[in-house]
Amino acid sequence: MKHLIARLEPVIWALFGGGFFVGCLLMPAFIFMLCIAAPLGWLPEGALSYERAHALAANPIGRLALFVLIVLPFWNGANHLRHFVIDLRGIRSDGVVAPACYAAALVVTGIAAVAVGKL
Amino acid sequence: MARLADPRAMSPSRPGRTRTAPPVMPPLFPARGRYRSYMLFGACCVFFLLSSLLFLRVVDALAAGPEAWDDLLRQFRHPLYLAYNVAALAGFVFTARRFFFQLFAKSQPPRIGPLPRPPLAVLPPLLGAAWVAATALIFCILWGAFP
Amino acid sequence: MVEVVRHDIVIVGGGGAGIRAAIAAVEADPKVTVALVSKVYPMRSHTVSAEGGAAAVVPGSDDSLDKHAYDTVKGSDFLADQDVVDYFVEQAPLELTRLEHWGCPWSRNDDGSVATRPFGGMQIPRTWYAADKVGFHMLHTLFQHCMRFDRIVRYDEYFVTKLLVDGGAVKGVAALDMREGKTRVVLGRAVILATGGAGKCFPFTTNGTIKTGDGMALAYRAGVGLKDMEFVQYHPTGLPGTGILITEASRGEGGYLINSEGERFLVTRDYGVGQKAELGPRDMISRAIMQEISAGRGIKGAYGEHVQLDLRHLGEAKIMKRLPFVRELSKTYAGVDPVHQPIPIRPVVHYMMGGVDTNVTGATDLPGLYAAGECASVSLNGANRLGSNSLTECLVFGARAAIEALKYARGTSEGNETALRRQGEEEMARIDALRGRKKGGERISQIRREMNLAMERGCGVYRDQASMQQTVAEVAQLKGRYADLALEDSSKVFNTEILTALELGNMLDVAETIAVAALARQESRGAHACRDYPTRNDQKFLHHLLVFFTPAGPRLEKKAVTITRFQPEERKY
Amino acid sequence: MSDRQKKTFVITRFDPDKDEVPKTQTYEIPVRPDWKVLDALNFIKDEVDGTLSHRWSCRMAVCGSCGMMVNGEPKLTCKTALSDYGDTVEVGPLSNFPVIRDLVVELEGFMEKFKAVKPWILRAKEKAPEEGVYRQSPAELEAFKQFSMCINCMLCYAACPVVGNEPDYLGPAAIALGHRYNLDSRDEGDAERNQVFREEGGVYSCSYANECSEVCPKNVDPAAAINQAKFLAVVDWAKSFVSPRSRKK
Ligand SMILES: Cc1cc2nc3c(=O)[nH]c(=O)nc-3n(C[C@H](O)[C@H](O)[C@H](O)COP(=O)(O)OP(=O)(O)OC[C@H]3O[C@@H](n4cnc5c(N)ncnc54)[C@H](O)[C@@H]3O)c2cc1C
Ligand code: SF4
Ligand code: F3S
Ligand code: FES
Repeated sequence: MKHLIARLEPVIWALFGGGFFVGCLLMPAFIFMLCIAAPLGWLPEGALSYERAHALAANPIGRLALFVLIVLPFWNGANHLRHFVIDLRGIRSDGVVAPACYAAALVVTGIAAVAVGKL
Repeated sequence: MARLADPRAMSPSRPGRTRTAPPVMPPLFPARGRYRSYMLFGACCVFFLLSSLLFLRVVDALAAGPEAWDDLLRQFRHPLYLAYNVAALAGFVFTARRFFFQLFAKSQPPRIGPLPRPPLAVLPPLLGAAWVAATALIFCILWGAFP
Repeated sequence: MVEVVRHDIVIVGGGGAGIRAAIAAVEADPKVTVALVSKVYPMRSHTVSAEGGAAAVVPGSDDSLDKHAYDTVKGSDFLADQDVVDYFVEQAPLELTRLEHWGCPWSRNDDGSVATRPFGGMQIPRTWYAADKVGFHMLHTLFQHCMRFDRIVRYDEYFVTKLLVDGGAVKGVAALDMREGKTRVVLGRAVILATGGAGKCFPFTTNGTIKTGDGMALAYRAGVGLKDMEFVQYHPTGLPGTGILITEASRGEGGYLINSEGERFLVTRDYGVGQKAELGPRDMISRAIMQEISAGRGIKGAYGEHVQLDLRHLGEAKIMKRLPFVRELSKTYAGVDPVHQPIPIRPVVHYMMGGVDTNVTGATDLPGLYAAGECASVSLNGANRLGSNSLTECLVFGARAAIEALKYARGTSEGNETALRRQGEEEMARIDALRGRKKGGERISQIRREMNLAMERGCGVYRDQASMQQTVAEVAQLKGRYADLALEDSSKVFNTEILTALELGNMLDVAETIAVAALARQESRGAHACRDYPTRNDQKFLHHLLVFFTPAGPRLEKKAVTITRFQPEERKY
Repeated sequence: MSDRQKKTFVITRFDPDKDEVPKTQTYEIPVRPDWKVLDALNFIKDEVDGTLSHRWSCRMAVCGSCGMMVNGEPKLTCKTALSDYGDTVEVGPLSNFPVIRDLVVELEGFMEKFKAVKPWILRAKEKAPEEGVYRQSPAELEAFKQFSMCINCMLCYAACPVVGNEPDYLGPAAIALGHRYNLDSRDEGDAERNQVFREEGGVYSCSYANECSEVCPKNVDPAAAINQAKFLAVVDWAKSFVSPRSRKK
């Protein structure tokens, strides 16, 4: 397992880097609009009505954007968590933490693909 | 005394010829000085994980129909959700600052294949501009102004 | 029991000369193993601090080997052996090219060829450089390159204390392993000394603390002559106090020397450097500075009087491109930024022209013993070395010594191991007896300080017979006091006190040879400026002086200079 | 001596033959205003306590021997002015390293990592010296120059949290050096070195703490080197699918 992870390290790192990019560039705006402004009713009437939101999301660009917005930050978080744990506990725990992190990221990737497909 | 590092840190593969005192971690690690901001940066991974899952829920709700969607927005109004999202927003902005303005530019190789790298000094402002543009675009779309 | 290891060639010293020798040996023969023994990790060797550049004719330029040879001979005040000079200038371009192939980041012209800069005493810009960190880049390139050879076996932090001689030939060394505090025997059929200079005999020097003349003392004690020891190069531009070097390249790039009146005295007054002004040779410029100071045109500072090096007119861009290290050093160690302020400088001891007497092959008179680099005197530098010749010298003669040592080693026996081991054991006993020896005697630093002062007084930029005589007597007396030095540290592991004590012993030997030879040379030539005999005297002194060890004190001998093409003439620029 | 001021030095001492663990010893000595930390250590060694052991040589910030922790930060002691500190200065051996004695740390571990990145020019075919130098434009030189400035002082290793937590990690200076050769226009060994970079403890172990670059006294910016190397190792890895064993140029 250790060996496999070591071999995949370049891909993981690429996803991790991509996660930073997407996360930093897009997440703040989405979180603000969708998770703070919308529920508090700061947005104009109908801006995020189900119909409009669905239409936006279901269009191919929307689907792609959502997929990327879910998957890349998760890979980023998974890899970063692994290194954070190494920083706190040393490499001893890595044999468990690394597979767990990346397995979770794989699962999330799968679910996200299905979810985005169902839109 | 600072905490101990891994006992094998910086040791040769065959032990030295005399007994050594074990390596210790840098004294301020992890909680003080510049390490603190590094560790906070590390801890922000939680927001990446959770917010990613949150968006998965958003997609799920959109797929499930209008009731689910309204239900979700109602849940988001819960103080716990709001508190989390405000914290996450702060976390992402903090991460973005470090990533865009400290780390990103200098990690670009002088050339990738035939492509030379733009001057390092222009990258952070460029990233800043991209961030403003992307944020503005998303604001407009979700505000309903566009398309 | 001492532990014994065996290799084909033993190299003492991991600086430019030592590493080059090691690489040359393993490249020349696919089977030999080389022991590279060094008292510090090789990348710490003092070659690392050389700043200005390395000289070699650039193939295809309007320079020529003859011109380089002539400059070197003239710079040496005609005391260089001209067969040596010819070999040197011929090999120099190949050696620097080799280093380029090994990755040395030489500064470049726009067309991708290597750039050169002017240097003192050279007619033509032929000094190759890597900004102003040439020695650093050369040493690291050599060290990194040598890592690819598994047959170069390093013994890092081993302090060589004795040459082991059996049947009239050198067969290895005894070395103190710093880590364990044990003496070990490293055997080889030939030994190459590459231990660098001895600037630390003097109080103000550009040299690092490891430059204590160990190799010279080792050879001297083994009966080999030390040659041209009276010629000690003072570098005109060191920082007062620390002695940290401000490279000659700062003058090569156009810097001015100014006195307290802001006057460029090398231009306005006659110091024999003529048109060359700041690009005159080091001995002349050092004397000019001392004269300015005696004439009351020096500037008073915390560490005595000094003059100034002005780089302001070069502008920040050029300073940052060509002399970034000079700027860093000036800011950190003199508190001035050369972009805006002139740098305080004074002459400081820099380089030993003298050293272990070798011929052009690097061989000494003791079979099996070779020497190269600053610790050797192959007679390239004569009475005054031209800046940027010595880094190249390390390469050229490091490689040559290795090839010759290899040839010699093929035809000689391994020596009697029992006898060599016994010598190693005696050496171990001697060193163990030193450790922590409390005799109520004096501290190391006390004797070192007095030696430093004596050497500065008697063997400075200007010398006179009376003070030289006094220095000879003082050093002899200090050697007596050294015999009951007090040492506090009785531990074994990384006992640096014992190291300093051994180094001091070596320095005292070397200091004595310097003073004795200087006293005997009753003329002024190159770096040796004697007030009582202010002119060169070719009738009586156109020869080298060798100093030999005898239990009764140093013995002097003459050795002829090889003169082929260039007849001695007045040295004027 | 009138321009001298008293300062207290708290110095870590360790003699493996006597001490179970390192302890500290306090010295109060007169210092001059222009002294560096190293000058104070040398004064103690020369005049007060000959048993103190530390490494140094060039005293001009280029040999890399004198790295130590000064008030908890890795510093070149010959470059660190005493005037930057108050009345008490703590000096200890570099963190993240096993300690041999007092202020002297074990370097053999580093030497292994150093060698692992193959820090020499690798080429399919080497040129003879008689054929002259390789051409290299000033821009090509500039591409790697900064990463060739490392003096192996080990401050970056003492500062990096990953070095202390992940013993196999090659570490900042070694990777910067390998990367320096990868960027050199004369070198063709990047595929080989990237292999090493991708192994366990290679470039991907770095979590970009950036401490290495913060403490580096020579502005090598190893953090930049490592993270550039990560990128190029990905590119190289991807290329290896298109054409296995593809070599540069
Ligand atoms: C500040 C400065 C600037 C200079 N600038 C220039 C320049 O621009 N151009 C130029 O051409 N020259 C310059 N020089 C001169 C040149 O750098 C030296 O002459 C040259 O580097 C000497 O190299 P080396 O290999 O002989 O000795 P070093 O590099 O001094 O190496 C000596 C080696 O011997 C080892 N050693 C010593 N004693 C022992 C022992 N007892 N046991 C085991 N090992 C031992 C040491 O560990 C070290 O590895 C400069 C010198 C200085 C000091
Ligand atoms: S990268 Fe900087 S800090 Fe690290 S060893 Fe090199 S010079 Fe020292
Ligand atoms: S401090 Fe360490 S984690 Fe990476 S950026 Fe530097 S090597
Ligand atoms: S003594 Fe050489 S770097 Fe400090």
